[in-house]
Amino acid sequence: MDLPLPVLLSTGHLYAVTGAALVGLGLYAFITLRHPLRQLLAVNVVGAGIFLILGGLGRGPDATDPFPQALVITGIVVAVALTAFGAAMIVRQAQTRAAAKPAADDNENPAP
Amino acid sequence: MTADLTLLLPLTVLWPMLLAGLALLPGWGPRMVMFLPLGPLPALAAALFAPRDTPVALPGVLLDGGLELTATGAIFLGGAAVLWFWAGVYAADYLRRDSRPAAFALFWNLVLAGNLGVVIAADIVSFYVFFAQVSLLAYPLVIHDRKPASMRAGTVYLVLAVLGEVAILVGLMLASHGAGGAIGIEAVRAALALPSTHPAALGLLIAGFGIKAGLMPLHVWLPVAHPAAPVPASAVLSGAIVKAGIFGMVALLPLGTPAAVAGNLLTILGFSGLFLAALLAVGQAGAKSVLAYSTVSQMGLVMGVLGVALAAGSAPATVLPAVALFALHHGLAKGALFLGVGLAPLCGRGWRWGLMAVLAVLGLSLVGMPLLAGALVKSAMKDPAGALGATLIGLSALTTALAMARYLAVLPTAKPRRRPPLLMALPFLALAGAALWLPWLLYADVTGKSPLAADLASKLAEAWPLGLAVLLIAGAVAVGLKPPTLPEGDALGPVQRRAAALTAAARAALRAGSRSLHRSRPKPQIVIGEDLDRIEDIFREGAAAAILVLAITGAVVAASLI
Amino acid sequence: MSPLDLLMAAPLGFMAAALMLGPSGRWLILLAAPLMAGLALWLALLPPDAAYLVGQWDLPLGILLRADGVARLMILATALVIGAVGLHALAEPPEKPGHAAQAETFWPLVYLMWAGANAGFLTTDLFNLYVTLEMVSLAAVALAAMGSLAAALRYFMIALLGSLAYLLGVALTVARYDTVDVILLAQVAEADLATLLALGLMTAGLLIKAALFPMHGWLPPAHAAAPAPASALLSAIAVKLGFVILVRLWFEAFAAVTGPAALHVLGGLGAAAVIYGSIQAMRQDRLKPLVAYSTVAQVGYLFLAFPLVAGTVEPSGAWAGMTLHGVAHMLAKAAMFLAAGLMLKAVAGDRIADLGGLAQAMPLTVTAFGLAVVSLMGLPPSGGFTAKFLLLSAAIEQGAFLYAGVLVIGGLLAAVYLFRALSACFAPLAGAGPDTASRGPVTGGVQAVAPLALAGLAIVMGFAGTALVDVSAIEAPWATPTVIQPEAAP
Amino acid sequence: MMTFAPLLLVFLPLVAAGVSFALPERLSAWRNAANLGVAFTKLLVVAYLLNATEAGLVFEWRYEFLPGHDFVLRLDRLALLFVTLSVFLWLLTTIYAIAYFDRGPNLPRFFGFFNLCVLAATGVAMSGTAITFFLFYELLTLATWPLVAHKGDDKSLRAGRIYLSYTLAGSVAFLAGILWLQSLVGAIEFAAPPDLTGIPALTLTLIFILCIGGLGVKAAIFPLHGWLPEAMAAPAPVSALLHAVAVVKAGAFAIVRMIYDVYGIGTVAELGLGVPLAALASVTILYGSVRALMQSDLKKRLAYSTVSQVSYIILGASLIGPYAVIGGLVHLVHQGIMKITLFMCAGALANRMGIKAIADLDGAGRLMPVTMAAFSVGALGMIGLPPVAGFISKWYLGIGALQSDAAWVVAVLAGSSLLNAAYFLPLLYRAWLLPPPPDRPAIRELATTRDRMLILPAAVTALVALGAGIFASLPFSPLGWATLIAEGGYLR
Repeated sequence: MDLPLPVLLSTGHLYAVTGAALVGLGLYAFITLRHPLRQLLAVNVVGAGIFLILGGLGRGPDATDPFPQALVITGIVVAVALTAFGAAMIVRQAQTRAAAKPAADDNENPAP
Repeated sequence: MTADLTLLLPLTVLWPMLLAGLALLPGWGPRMVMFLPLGPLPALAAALFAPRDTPVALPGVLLDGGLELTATGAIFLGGAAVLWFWAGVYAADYLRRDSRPAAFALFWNLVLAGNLGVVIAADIVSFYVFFAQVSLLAYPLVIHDRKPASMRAGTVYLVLAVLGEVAILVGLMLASHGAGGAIGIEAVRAALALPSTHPAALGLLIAGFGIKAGLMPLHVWLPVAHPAAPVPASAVLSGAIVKAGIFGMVALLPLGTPAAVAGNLLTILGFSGLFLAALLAVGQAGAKSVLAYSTVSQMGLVMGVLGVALAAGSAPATVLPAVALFALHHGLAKGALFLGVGLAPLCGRGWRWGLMAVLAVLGLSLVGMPLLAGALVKSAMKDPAGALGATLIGLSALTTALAMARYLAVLPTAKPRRRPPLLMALPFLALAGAALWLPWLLYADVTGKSPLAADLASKLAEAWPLGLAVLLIAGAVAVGLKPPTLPEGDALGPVQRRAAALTAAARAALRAGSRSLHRSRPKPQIVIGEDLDRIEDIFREGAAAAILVLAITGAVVAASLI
Repeated sequence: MSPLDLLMAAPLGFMAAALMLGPSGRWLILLAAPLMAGLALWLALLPPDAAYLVGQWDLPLGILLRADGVARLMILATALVIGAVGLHALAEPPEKPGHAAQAETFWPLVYLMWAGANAGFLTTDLFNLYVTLEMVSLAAVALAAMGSLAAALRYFMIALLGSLAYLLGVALTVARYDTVDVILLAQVAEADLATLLALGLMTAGLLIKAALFPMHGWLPPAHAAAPAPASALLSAIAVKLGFVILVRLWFEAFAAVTGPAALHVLGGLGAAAVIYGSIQAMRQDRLKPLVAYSTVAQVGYLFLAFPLVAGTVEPSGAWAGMTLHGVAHMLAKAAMFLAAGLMLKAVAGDRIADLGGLAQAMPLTVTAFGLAVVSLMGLPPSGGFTAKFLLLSAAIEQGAFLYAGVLVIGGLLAAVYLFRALSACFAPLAGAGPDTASRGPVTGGVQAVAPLALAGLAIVMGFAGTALVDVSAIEAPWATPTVIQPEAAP
Repeated sequence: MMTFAPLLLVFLPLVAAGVSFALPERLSAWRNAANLGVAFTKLLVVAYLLNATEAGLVFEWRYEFLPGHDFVLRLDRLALLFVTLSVFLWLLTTIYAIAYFDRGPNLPRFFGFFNLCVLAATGVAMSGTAITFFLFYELLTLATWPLVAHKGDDKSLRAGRIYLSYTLAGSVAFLAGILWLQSLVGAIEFAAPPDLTGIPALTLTLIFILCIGGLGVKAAIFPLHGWLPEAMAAPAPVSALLHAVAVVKAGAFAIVRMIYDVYGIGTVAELGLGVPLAALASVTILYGSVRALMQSDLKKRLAYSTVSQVSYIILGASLIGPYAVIGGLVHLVHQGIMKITLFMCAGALANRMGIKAIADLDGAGRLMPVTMAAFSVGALGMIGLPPVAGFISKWYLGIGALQSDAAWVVAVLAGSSLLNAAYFLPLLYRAWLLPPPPDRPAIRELATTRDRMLILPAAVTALVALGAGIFASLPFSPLGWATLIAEGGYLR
C-alpha cells in the first residue's frame, strides 16, 4: 500500500492522518495517565481521531456519500453519552472518597 | 428297588447336615449331642446296601455334581460309619457336662457329612467341597476345649489345612484342565496319567492329600492337633478323617500307568514316615500323642505302598482293596485306642487290667501279630508293596511294637474303684471287636483269597521283628531305660519360631515399605501465588489493556499474513 | 409481524416504562419475562430463512436483522436468564443494605441490556453491532457500579477502550469496502493489510468485551463486587455479545481472510484462558471471585473452539459445540451466581470456608449450585457436557491433541475448584459445637426457584442435544448460504 | 413393554429419587415406603425380564441424543446380569439403610442420591452405546459423591474429594479414548462391535490403554485404587453399595464390555493386550491382599479386599477363554453378593456395638451370632472355600487360565487364596473364639424390627452366596446365566 504523495495530501487523507495522530496521542495518554478523568479525556481524544478517520477515509471520491457521515454522527452521540456516564461515575467516586475520608481520619463519629 | 437304594447316597451326606442344622436351633443345640450316633446310620446302610458303581446325578448342585459308591469306597464308607457311630455314642456320654455341646454337635455332624461325602463324591468339585468341609470344619473340634495348647494346635492345623486345600484345588484345576475340563473322578484320574497334563498336578495333589494323611514331613500338625481334641473327636480325627487324605489318593492317583518320579517320592516319604514317626512316638509323653504319631507311621505305610504301586504302574485292582482293608482296620483300631485313652482314667483297678488287655491286643494287631486282623491286612499290603516294601512292612513291626508299648506305658492312671460308664465302655469294646473281626470277614471278598490260606508257620517266622521288639522292651524295662522326651510335633517348634521371625520381618518390611509409599509429604506450597496476584493486578490496569489491544491486533495481522 | 424487531423494541419499551414507574417498575418483569420468553421461543421456531429488513430500506442503509441459529439460541437463553434473574430479583432485591434506591436503577438497566443483547445477536451490521455493544456495556458498567464503583470505573475505562478499538476497525472497514454489512463483506473481503488491521482492531476490542485472557482483568473485580443478580447478567450476557460479534467477524464477514495461524492465536488464547482462569479460581478463598474466574476459564472454551470450527470441512459438530457451550454457560453461570448470592447472604460472609452447614440449611440452593457445577464442569447429562463432547470429538477428529488436552484438563481443574466450593457446603458449621451442628433454614424455597430452574435447564439441555444442534446449524456460515441476497446499493 | 422395559428400569428409581428429595425430613415412613416399593417393583420387572431374555428376547430403546450418537438402552444378557445383581442387592441395601440410619439427619438427600445411584448403575448396565455408557458412568460418579461425603466431617469430605479427583480423571481419560476411537470408526454400538481393521495397532493400543486406564480407576486396578480405601469414610450402606454393585462393578463391567463388545477378543488377542492386563490384574489381586493384611480397621481391610477381588473379574475378562470369561462374569455377581454381606455385617457391628477396629471384634460372634455367621460365610467365600459362591468363580478362573496357557495365573489365585485366608480367618477367630471384653454390654441381636432390618439382609445375602455356590449349575444361577452369556456370543 504505497500511496502517492498527492493522494496522501488530499483532504480526505489529511483528515485521516490527523485522526491517526489523535488516536496515537490519546492512546499514549491512556497508557501513561492513571487518573480516571484524564483517562476519560484520553479516550475522547482517541474517539475524535477515529471519527476523523471515518469521515476522512470513508467520504469516497466525491465526498457525497452519506453513509460514513451517518456513522460518524451516531458514533458521536454514543461517545457523548458514554462520556457523560463516565464523568458521572468519576464524580460519584470522588464524592464517596470525600465522604469516607474524614470518617477515616477522626474516629469519633463515623459517617452514617 | 435299586433305584430307591441309590437315594441312600444323598441321604448319607444330607442327614448329618440336617442334624447339624437342628443343632443351630435355639434350645435344640445342647440336646443334639444325644443324637450324635444317628448321623452315620444312612452311611452304614449305604455301605451295606447301596448299589456299587451306580452314579447318582445331582443336577443343579455345584457343577452338576454327582455321587457314586465304588467297591473300595464302600469299605472306606462302612469303616468310617462304624467308627463315627461308636465315637458318637461315646461322645454323647463324654460331652454330657460340656460347656459347648451345641457347637460340638454342629461341627461334629458337619465334619461327618464332609468325611462321608469325600468317599462318595463322583466328581472332583463335589469331592473338593466335601474335602474342604471335613478339613476346615474339624478346626472347631480340635480347639473344642479352648485350652491354650489346643488353640495353638488349632492354628497349626488350620494353616496346614488351608495350605493343603489350596494345593489340592490347584492340583485339581490342573488335572481337570488336562481332562479337557471334565470333572468326573475317573476322567480326572485318567488325565493325571497323560503326559499332556501339567506335571505339577500330581505333585500338588500328593502334597495336599499328604498333609491331610500325615505324610512326612507334612505331618507336623497331626501330633499336636489329634491329641488336643476331645477324646471322641481325636478318635474320628485319627481314625476316619486322616483317611480322607488316603481316600483322595486312592481315588485320584493314576494307578496303572507308571509315574516314576511321583511314585518314588511317595514311596520314600511314606516308608520313612513309617519308621521315623514310630520312633518319634516312643519319645512322646502323652498317650494321645503316641497314638497320633502311630497314625502318621501307619499312614506312611499306606502311602509307601501306594507310592510303590504308582511307580510300578500296578493296576488299581491289585492295590486298592488291600489299602481299603488296611485303612479299615487301622481306623477302627485307632479309634478304639483313642477311646481307650479316655477310658483309662475311669477304670479302677480291676477294670484297668481288662482295658489294658484289650488295648494290648489291639496294639498287637496293629503291630502285625500273626493271627490277629492286623497281620491279615498287612499281608494283603505286602503283595502290591513289592519285595523291598514287603520287607520294610515286616520290619516296621519292630518300631510299631515299641510305639504301642510306649502307649500302654503312658496311659493315664485312674483312681481306684472307678467304673467306666457303660455308654463309654461299649463303644470301645465294639470298635475293638469290629477292628479285630471285620478284616477277617471282608478279606475273602476284597482280596479274593482265603484269610487262612497262608502258611501259619511262615507267618510266625515273619514275626521275628515282633520278637525282637519284645526283647528290647523287656531289656529296657529291666535296665530302667527311659525313652527321651520329645516335643509334640517334633519339627514344628523350630519351624514355628522361624516362621514367626520371618513373619515379623516381613511385617516390618511391609510397614516400612508402605510408610515410604505413603509418607506424608510436605504439601507443595504455592510459591508462585504472589506472582500470580501481581500478574493479575497488571491485567486489571487500563494501560495493560491498551497495550494488549495493540498486541493482539498485531498478532492477528501478523498471523494472517504468515 | 415479526418477532425480530419486537425482541428489540419490547425491552426498550419496558425500559422506558420502568424509568417512569420508579419503584413499582419492578413488577414489569412479571409481564416482560413471559412475553420475552414467548417471543424468543417464537423466534427459535421460525422457519430457517427468517431475515428482516427494518424500515424497508435496502442495504447498506437499511438494517438487516437475521435470526440464524446462533442468534436464536442466544436470544432464547438470554430471555430465560434475564427472565429468571428478574423474577429472582423481585424476591431478592439487588441492593446493598442501606442503598434501597439502587434497586430502582436495576430494572431499566436490565431492560437496556436485554434490548442491546437481542439487537446485537440479530443484527448483521458492524456499526449497529457497535451501538448494541455500547448499550450492553453501559448497562453492564452501571450494574457493576451497584457493587463497587471503583471496579465499575475500571471496567468502564477498559470497556471504552475496547469499544474504540472496535470502532477504529469499523472505520477502516468502511474506508476499505464502503460497507459494514457482514453478508456483503463476506463477498468482497480480501486479505490486504487494511482489512487485516481492521479485523485485528475489532478482534482486540471485542476480546476485551468477551473478557478473554489476557484481557479479562476487568471481569473478576466487577463480577465479584456486584450484587448477585447483576453478576449473573454480567457473566451470562455481557461477555457473550462480544463473543457472538467475533463469530460474525471471523466466520462470516472475514471468513475468507482469516488463516489458520490467526485462528490459532485465538485458540491459543482460549486455551491459556482455560488454564489461567482455572488456576486463579483455585487460588480464591472467596466464593464470588471463584465463580468470576470460572467465567474467565469458561470463556476460554468459546475461543478454543475457533480453530476447531474452521479446521473441518463440515464443522457442524464444533460449531454446535461452541454455540451450545455459550448457551450452557449462560444458564449455568447465571444459576451459579444467583445461588452463590443466596448462600453468601445466608452465611453473612463471603469466604468459601464460611459455607459449612448450608447443605442442610438450604438444600434447594445448594442443589442449584451443584447442578450448575455439573454443567460447568462438562459432566453428563448437561448442556455443558454436550458442548464439551462435541468440541472434544472435533478436536480429536482433527488431531488437535493440544486443544483436546486443554478441554480435558480444564474440566478436571473446574472439578477441583468448583467441588471445593460445593463440598464446603457439606462441611459442618464452622466453629460450631456439637449442639448447633446444623443451621436452621435461612431462606424459604422461593428464592431458590430461579437458580434451580436455570441450573435445571442447563441439565435438561443435555437431553435435547439433537434439537439444539439442529437449531445451531440454521444459517450457519458453513452451511449452504440461503440468506436473502439483498441487491447492492445503487 | 418390549421397548420400554429398559426405560422403566431407569424411570422407577428416578421416581423414588424425586419422592425422596421432595418429602420433608420427618415423613420418613412415606419415604421408606416409596423406596421399598420402587425397589420391589423393580425386582418384579427384572424377574419378568429374566424370563423373557432367557427366551432370547432383547429389549431395546433408543433415541437420537446427538446427531450421529444414539442414546441406547439395551437389555442383553450381560446387561441383565448386572441389572439383576444391582436390583436385588439394592432392595436389601435399602432395607438395611433404612434401619441403619433410622432417624439420622439429611435422609431425603441420602435416599435421593441413593436412588440416582441405582439409576446410574442400571443405566451403566443397559447402555447400548459407548456414549450412553459414559453418560451413566458419569452420573454414577456424581450421584455417589454426596453419598461418600454424606457425614460431612473432614474425613468424609476429604474422601469425597479424593474420590472425585480419581474418578473424574479416570472418566476423562475414558472419554478421550472413546472419542478417539469414534473418530476412527464412528459411533460405537456394543451390539455391533466396530470394525477395527485397518487401524494401526499402535493407535488401537493407545486407545485401549486410555480406556482401560480410565475405567480402571473405578475398578480400582493398581495403582489407580487409592480412592477406594479412603471412601470408607462413607456410611456402611454406601460402602456396601460402592463395593458390591455400584462403582467398582461399573468399572469392572465396563472393562468386560470394552474387551468383548468393543475390541472383541480377537483384536485384543492380536494386539497382545490381554496378557499385560491380566498381569496388572494379578498384581492388583496380590497387592490388595497384602495391603488388606496390614490394615487394622475392619472396613479398610474389607476395602483392600475389594481392590483385590474386583480384579478377578478383570483377570477373567483379560484371559480370553471360555471358562475365564464365565469365571470373570460370575465373579461379578458372586463378589457383589459376598462383599455386600461383609459390609452390611461390618456396618451392623459398628452400628450396634461400635465395633470399628479389628481388635474390637473379640467375642462379637457370641453377642451377634447371626451377623457374624453371615460375615463368616462372606469371608469364607472370599477365600474361595466351597461351597460358598467364591469357590465357583475361582474354579472357573483357574481352569480358564489354564485353557489360555496362563498357568501362572493359577499360582496367583492360590497365593491370593492364602492371603485372603490370612486376613479373614483371624477376624473369624477373634469374633468366635475370643471372649468379649468385659465392659461390652450384652445385647439382644434381633430384638426390634429395626434390628432385624439391619441384620437380616446380610443373612439373606449370605444364604444367597451359599446357594449360588451349592446350586451353581441351576439354570438361573449366576453361573448358569454367565454361561448363557458366554455361549451367546463370547465364545465365538
